[in-house]
Amino acid sequence: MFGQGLLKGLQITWREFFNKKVTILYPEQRPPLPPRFHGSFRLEAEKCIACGICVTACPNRVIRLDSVREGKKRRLTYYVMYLQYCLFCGLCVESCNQEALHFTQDFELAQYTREDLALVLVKAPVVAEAAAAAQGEGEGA
Amino acid sequence: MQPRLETEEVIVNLGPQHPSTHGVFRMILRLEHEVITEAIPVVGYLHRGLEKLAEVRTYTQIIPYTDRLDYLAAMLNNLGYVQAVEKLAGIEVPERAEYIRVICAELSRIASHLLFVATFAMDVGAITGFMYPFRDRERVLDLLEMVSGSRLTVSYMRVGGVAEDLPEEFLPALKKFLDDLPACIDEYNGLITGNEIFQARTKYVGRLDPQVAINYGISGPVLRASGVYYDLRKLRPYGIYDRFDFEVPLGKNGDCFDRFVVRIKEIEQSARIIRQAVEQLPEGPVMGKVPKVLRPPKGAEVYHEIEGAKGVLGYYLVSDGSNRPYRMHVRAPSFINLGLINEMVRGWKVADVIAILGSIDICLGEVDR
Amino acid sequence: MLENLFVAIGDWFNNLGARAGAPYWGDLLELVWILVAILVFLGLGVAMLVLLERRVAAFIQVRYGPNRVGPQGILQTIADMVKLLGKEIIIPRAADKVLFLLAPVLVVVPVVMLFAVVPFGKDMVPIDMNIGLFYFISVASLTTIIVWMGGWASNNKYSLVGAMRVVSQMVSYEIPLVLSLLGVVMLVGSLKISDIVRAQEHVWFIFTQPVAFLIYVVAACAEVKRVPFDLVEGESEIIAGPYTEYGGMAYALFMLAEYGELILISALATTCFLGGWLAPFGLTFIPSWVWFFLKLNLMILFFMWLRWTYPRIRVDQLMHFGWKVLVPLSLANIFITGIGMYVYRALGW
Amino acid sequence: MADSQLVAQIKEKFADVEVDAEQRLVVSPDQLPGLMKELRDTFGFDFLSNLTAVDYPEYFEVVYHPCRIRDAAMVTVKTRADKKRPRVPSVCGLWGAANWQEREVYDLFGIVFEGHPDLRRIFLEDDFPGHPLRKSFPLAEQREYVGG
Repeated sequence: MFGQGLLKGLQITWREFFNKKVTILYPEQRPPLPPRFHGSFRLEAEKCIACGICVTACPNRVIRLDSVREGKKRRLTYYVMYLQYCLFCGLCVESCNQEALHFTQDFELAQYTREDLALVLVKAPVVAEAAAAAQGEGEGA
Repeated sequence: MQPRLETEEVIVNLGPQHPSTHGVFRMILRLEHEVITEAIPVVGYLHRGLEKLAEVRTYTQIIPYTDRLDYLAAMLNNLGYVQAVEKLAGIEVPERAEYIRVICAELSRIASHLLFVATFAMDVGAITGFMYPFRDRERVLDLLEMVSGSRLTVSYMRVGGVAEDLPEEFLPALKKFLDDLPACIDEYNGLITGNEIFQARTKYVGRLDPQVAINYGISGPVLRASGVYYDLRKLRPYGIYDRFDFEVPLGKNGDCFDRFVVRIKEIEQSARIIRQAVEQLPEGPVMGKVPKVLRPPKGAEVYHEIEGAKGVLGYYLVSDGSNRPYRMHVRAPSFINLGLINEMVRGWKVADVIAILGSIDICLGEVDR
Repeated sequence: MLENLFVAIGDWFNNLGARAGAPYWGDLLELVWILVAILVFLGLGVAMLVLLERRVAAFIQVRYGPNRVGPQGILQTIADMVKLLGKEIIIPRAADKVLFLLAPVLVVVPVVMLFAVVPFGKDMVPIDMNIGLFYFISVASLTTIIVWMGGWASNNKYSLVGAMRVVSQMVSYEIPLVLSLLGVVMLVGSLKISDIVRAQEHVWFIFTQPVAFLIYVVAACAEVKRVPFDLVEGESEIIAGPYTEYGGMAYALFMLAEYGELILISALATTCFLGGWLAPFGLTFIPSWVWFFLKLNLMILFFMWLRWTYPRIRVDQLMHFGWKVLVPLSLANIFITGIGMYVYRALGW
Repeated sequence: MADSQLVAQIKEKFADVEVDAEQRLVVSPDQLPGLMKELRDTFGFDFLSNLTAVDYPEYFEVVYHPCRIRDAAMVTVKTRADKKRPRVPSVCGLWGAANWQEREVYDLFGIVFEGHPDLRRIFLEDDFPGHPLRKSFPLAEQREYVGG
């Protein structure tokens, strides 16, 4: 009869009223993220040989790196990612042969100013850089 | 003779910022008190010049851009593009990768159709009808996130295979989702499809004649709802779709109601395909032999079509021998399905315009490219 | 003692005046007390209703709803009020300034006026006119013009369409509403609110007039512009109808009026069909006004339940359903009630 | 793409249609309407799937992919327009699908489709200078290219 569908609808909403809720109370409860989650980035500076493959692999030219030549090896001095252009596609992480670049599970990347969006992963102290040219001791954090 | 009431036509702007235009889409409606006399669609607000950009990116770098076409079914866009490049450069894809691609593509189709069920219910006014399909779509997005690392812009497929193999916790979670799906679909049918008010709002509204649909190049669920049997997975099988048996749901009178019901049935069919693909999933590598720098032969050209979530999704690629395509064109189903909106909407009321536009299920990322 | 708590306070005010040798002032004090009671009831009621609606909607949609401001989100509406107070009321450029600002102010007036005839408890009807129901119906239809005025004055195409829908919907659903109440009035024989409630001593009218109750609920839903008839504010079609251009306190006043109307039609439903403040099965140890409050909330929750289940009907279907289904149905109901009463009398009951 | 037997039939019906290596039909602009009408009416290609253009150094090439709903058979038809005055007859009369796709090619390439009912730009604003998908249109690099 006419109302049959209408009553079925009410019955469903009545049942759902008492069902367990699915929403997460965000700041207190954290969403469960899978291990492969594409969040922010971290770089193991010691593994990185500053070859620049990740820079060319990236479609939006997000990564910028400087290095200084020491003998036959190159040492990474500066590594920044302009996350406002990043597609989080993972081509850079995939292209790195030394497996130095990895994703993290951190997804809260919003900043107040545009400058803060630039994620500086390695920044050798300027002083050390000048001295480094002479004999190349340990680089910055 | 009773003097005819002199009514003056009202021109209303629907969009580009409007709650139910599914993106940045604008329609100039010429109204005679609620009845539409003409609808002029205006597109281009989301035009990012993808086809120009693709000419200065390597074949692999274009993959993340294809996610942003129909951002509700990124896996399907990837699948179409990657298969086109494999045809262009003649690359073999291992068995396991083919099956993983089918599983992910059909999951993306389910996510896109679930979103359609949700937004169409809300266009017609059922706010709660929006919430339940969205809750279930979350589970599909979690599965895609488990596999590729991100929910929507997955960039998971690569030329010659897929980025990474399936994680172990993926298959049990997928089986659980497939088992719960029929109960969810019964809930939508109970709450929305069976509802007399919903039927009154959608039955015989915006009827699309099959011949006109074919002539205007309409494809996908909109065409099948008008009773035309045209599904590339069956008629021109690509990849390994010929190994699965599933039906192609068809509508009878091509109205908003049929377009809604056809998509719900397609969700069931996609789940059926996934089940079969999971059973036949072989072991083995997920990446074929692909040269470090992909250089298709000079002058090679390919036009490859797949059955996307919104319709026939085609990629036309021309190679000049370098590692960048000379020309890339995307045949976007939403763009072409939208071409008929003026004729479909004329003569209906404002409320129906929203229902008809919703029933075509366009995605502006694909329309504007 | 709890039973006529409010009536006692009223009398106390009255004798205060009488003892002081100015009975006129006593009555005035009592009236002021009644007015204050109504305004507090309306204010608190609407505040709680807004929160209740959002919580009920959330729970139906498998989510939590506002639960941050105050314990379990109790202070959410107050927070909304403060926010709305802070917002600027933007007047569109070519809007009719006077009408635009007048509409939100005027829209609350009929709502508060209507509370004069709501029977909160045993002999707690603020003004027990002998044409109580008639007064209720006539004042209730005033809001149509005011909302229409608001829509017309905001000089926005969507508002105009919304305003036109208000007029057509409210006018055409006024008739089935009135006709369904006519069935009740025929049984009672008087328009006095307290008589209507007293007539339901033995059996509530929902049982003797089930069809009228159904028609009343559907027509009331349309009167208050709630789903499945919320065309006036059809979000996905015409944004917020006549309320589109309003912001800040102006919008808050419209919302106050909307929820006020919801309380009122639920109050009318309880009075005419659910036996007002009469205790079911004789449980009179619970005060009468508590019973009224419970039944009122029962009806309100029912309207909310409808709102969060159904899609929206289309304008022409609205008219078709109103005129071609509800009106004949209510006329038939009156006809049958008439025959029923005649047979009743003939059998000498 | 299309089976050669079908292409052969078309070939003998239309003498001066070139058929290149992969069974693609290349035809001159003025021959186009005739061939397309033939394809749609006698060969049953009732579904124009794709219509696009490519900017080659010597000429513009407009590419059509009509299909058959019955068995999803597809044929590629190409026509060439010279660079200075790119004009190609419109196929809007045969397929409604061509309407928007021709407007897109006009908008991004500047190829004029004669006989198109309402040839306006579809994506860009009407006074946009030039046609972006032409190779001659500069790809403005607003951010300087950084690194490797």
